[in-house]
Amino acid sequence: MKLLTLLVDGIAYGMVLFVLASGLSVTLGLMNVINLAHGAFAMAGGYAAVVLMQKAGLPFIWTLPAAFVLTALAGAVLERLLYRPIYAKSHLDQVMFSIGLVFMAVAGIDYLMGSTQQFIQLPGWLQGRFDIAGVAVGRYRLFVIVLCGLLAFGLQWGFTRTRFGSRLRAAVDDARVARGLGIPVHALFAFTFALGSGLAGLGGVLGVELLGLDPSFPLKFMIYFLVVVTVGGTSTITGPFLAAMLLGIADVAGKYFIPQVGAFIIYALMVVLLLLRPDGLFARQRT
Amino acid sequence: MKKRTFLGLGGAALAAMLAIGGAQAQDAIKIGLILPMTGPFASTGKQISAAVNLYLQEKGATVAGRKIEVILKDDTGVADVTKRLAQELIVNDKVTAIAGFGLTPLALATAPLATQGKTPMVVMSAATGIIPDTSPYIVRTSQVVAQIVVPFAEWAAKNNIKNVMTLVSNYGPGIDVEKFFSEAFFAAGGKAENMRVPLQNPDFSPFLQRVADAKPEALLVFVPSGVGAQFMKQFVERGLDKSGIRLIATGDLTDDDILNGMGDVALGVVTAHHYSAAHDSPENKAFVAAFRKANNGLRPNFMAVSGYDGMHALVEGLKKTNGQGGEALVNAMKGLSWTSPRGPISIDPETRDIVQNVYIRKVERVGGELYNVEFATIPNVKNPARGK
Amino acid sequence: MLNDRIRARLAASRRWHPAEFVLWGLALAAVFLLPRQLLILNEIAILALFAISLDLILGYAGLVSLGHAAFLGVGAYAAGLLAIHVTADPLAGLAFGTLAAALAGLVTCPLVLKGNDLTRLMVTLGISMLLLELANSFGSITGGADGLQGITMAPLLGLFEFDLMGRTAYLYSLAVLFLLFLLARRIVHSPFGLSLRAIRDNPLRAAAAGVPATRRLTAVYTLAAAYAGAAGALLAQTTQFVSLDVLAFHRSADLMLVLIIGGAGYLYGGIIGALAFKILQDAIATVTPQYWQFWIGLLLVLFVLGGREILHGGVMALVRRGAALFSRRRKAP
Amino acid sequence: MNAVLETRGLVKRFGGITATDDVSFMLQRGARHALIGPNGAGKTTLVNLLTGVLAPTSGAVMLKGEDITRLPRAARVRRGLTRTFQISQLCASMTVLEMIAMVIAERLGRGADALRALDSDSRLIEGVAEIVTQFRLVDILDERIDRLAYGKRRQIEIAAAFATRPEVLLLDEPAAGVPEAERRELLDSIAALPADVSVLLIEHDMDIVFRFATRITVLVNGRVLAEGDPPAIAADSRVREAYLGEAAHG
Repeated sequence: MKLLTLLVDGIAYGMVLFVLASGLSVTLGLMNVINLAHGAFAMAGGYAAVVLMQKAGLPFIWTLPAAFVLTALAGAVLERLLYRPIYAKSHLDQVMFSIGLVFMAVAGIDYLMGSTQQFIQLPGWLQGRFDIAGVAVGRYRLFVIVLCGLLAFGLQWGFTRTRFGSRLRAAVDDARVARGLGIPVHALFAFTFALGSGLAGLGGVLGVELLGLDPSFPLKFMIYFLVVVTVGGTSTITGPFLAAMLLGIADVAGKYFIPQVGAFIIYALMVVLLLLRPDGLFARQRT
Repeated sequence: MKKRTFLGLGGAALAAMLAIGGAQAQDAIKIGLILPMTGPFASTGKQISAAVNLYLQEKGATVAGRKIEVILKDDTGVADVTKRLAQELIVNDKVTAIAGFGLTPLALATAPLATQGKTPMVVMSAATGIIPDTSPYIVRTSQVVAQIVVPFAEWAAKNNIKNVMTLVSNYGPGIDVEKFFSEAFFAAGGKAENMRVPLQNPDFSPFLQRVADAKPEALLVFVPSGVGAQFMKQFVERGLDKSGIRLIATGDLTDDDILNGMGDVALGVVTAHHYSAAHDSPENKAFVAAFRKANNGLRPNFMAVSGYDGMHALVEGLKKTNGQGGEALVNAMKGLSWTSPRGPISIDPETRDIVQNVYIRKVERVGGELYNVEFATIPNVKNPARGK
Repeated sequence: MLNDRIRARLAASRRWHPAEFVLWGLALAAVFLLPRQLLILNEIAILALFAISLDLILGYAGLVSLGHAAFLGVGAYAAGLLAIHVTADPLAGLAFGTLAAALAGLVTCPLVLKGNDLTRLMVTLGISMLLLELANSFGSITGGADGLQGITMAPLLGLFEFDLMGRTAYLYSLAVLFLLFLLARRIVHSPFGLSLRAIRDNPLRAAAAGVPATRRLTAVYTLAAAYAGAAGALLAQTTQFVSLDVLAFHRSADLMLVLIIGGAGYLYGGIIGALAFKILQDAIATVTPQYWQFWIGLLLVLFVLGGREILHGGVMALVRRGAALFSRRRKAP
Repeated sequence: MNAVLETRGLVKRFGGITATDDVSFMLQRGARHALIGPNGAGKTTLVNLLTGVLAPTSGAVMLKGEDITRLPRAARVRRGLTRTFQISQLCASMTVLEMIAMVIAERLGRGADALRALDSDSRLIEGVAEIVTQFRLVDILDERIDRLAYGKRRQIEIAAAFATRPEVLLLDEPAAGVPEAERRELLDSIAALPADVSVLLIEHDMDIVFRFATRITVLVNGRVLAEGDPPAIAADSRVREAYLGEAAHG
């Protein structure tokens, strides 16, 4: 029973990682753009929720769509103004550019909101935990699992079953051919980027309770996003999803059973997985 | 070689020449303040620098007719940068003293410099026991880990806690907490089981599950102040607050800086520390009010009071030496005693470490805000780790 | 005749440009011109050496790394531990740190060579993070989070004390930087260096020309690790302290920035990048210790969005004018 | 028989697809041998198996009687087996001179020499001079390769392959995409290859095949369909059906 509780913990942790990283995975796969500033969108989402709750008195549950929409809009605007010119630049330039954005975001938030930890108050029905057949499950964790699970399912469905998804996949495979087929690749990119940013923002809100929120968030968690994306492979939904689950569960279980090596687990696991599957655990076979 | 090779050889060198260099006013007494102003420990830097400014504003910034000028530097939390900044302050800016030092390695890296440059060094945050021993020029106004946890262990033993599990972040201060608490608790007849968590650790659930398995009478926690909130929420989330396990901690967990944001989960947590913003004294009330006014409502925490007292020690010392630095200033600071916002404190003339009261507090709601309310005092605690 | 032309062409690529003399001349002259800034110059020299190390693998062999601090750290700890336990002689420590890092490079290389760029970034990052945790766990040897204390260095060559002004430190670091730069310059203009560029440009072609890529990449990775180790040893010796952050992620990330700012693949990128990055950071942080990151970030963004072209254009014109002056003067008498 | 390159029962499967199906053929010393087949016949896979880009599922590759099936690519090159690529594989950032020098240095076994300056090696310089003269590259020595016209790049592709002094040269569609005007020069340099070099030409263009080859192997669906001299192949009805027929349509 204890193990099931742990499993729930691990899955919830993994789910948040997935929502945070999924946008990065898609933009990387689709546009071949390395956007290390992805975490800044997550942070923006988190801070948006904090401000909305504290200053505008919005209930927690409404901050989720609000943060999603706000960061998606921010993503769309920034894509148009800043990111589009760098698509054609080298990866190293993209690294430099997006790190620059991270620095600006970190210092900017510090200036506006101060450098202390931020908090949100969960509504009563999300606090504490309840028993399901003898397994103690945190209410908030269950909420996160259900919400993120639905999101993952929806994304997967959208990616594989809709017209938008098939166009997206076509563009991922070969942007030039897709353009030739009359697919509006630019608009597709912009929409995907906004969606990815929105997801990051949503993940940022969900993560405040589990991961904390302060101005160094984008730098602190950049590594985790990259781990999920690399291990999961880019340009699919299921890859990062399973990778995030695996890492979340392994991290929690490892720390529980052998706490002495707690900090090693995630990195050791990543290195081993990448040596076994250099293109990511669930990458589609390339020929 | 290709043409782009030369895109800057001369240019960059020239820029180097121009960019470096500067001038300074002559007569001021300069004090270098080196703090982490960016990065994960930025809030430490903010609290201390704000308190230093407040002190100078309140108590006047002149000694012996000379203005006191504080030069603030961002150490970015990196040891070699800290050391370089200190060295530049000593060699170039000819500062009378250096102060700050947010983290133990930063203080330890700089200590040999203080000796070499005969420059007094006031440690305003780092809390590992050995720091003042590494240079005769170091004076500490923050706290020592053992100073807090040894009396705390004795208090716990006296208050019917017989077995404790410790949960500490796996780095210098955390390991100190584990060691000194366990030893003192054992000496007082208790039994402690130890567990360490990684410093970069967003999710405490597996560790808390182990705590739930072990069912100790109390759980002693030390995590760096920002992370405390996460810990506390997850502690309550798992229902551990209702499981009969008492949560006790050093004051870092319920840091005044963030305590109010934690919400009701923090209520009732018992901690030991040297400062609470709720400390009941006229000095503290004035300090808290002035600090909040100057900093947009921010509540001062134990870092702030260390910075405030650090400045006090320096200014009082300088008054005695008539603005002289060096060994004279260190000697002048030795044995100083005064009533700080945290209560009566003094600088131990022998160890140059702070002697202060340790308070046992409980989180309560006071006037709509959460505070650490002191309910027991262990007076005049020296660093008990000396000579061990 | 054709042979002579080919020889001349091949020689031209490694001929010294006047601007290079100016740069190194100024670096040396700084000891007298900027006596108050020797400490930061020492830090810049060390960072430049570290960046040259990354340039060797990234700029010449096309191997990306987000964990290069691993070797800086190994070099620093090796040099520090040698100073504490065996000998305080700086050169011995430098050699030991360099060798230790080279060994670490050789051992970890097979892990790094597998996979694509993204995998490589993360594997190198993973290795450096594991080393960091290892150093933290073995606190009894490394000093853990408190750092490695008690390093005192004997005078350099038995003659020059490390002084508070940083004069000896800077000259020492500058000398090591210069010598290792000369070696790197020689290596990149050798057949070996050419074969690395072939691997970077086009692995298929390199293989079709008979270049044993794995062996060459292993060699250059080990060499780069050695360079990083030397930088680490210098850092440990000139600051007489080693803390866990020598292995931290931000070192590797900053290093990447430094090299991208200066430009990869011509060795001077690391030096220029280190100068620009450190000086800007120091200058801005003096004005605003809290928010300097914002302005650095803004500069990076503008740099990518077109600032580079403008900057390069201006500097190139300056250098050209300088070179023209120089050669005119040479021809004049 | 004097086979310099030989495959024995070579099979390569990708998942469920068999790209190369039990291919056994021989390349004679000094031969001008063409390998033809329709798109998807498995020509590229076969070249990749011969040169070591891919490892076969089963079967063996023999070079001068030595089993090289498991040797890495570079080792095969050092043993005298070199290829060109269908799409030029050049070192874009190098000058023509640098790229040829790189190949020659490797041939001379100097590739691992990290301390010698390129210009101090007279054997290297002679080697470069020989190649650039033979392939008429003298005028463009200092041009960066990525700035050259397409036809020139094809020529460098062949020059670079030839600079390894191969005993066996695999030319993978050397004339693909080369405009008519530049084709002549390219074909001349192929025709000028020394007689002791054995050449396997993988080609689509029938003109070139019949002008150049003395022996032709036809690959269809991963299997050898027919082998013989050009007239025999031209007359083979199965070949017509499988290959020439298709070529006529497309």
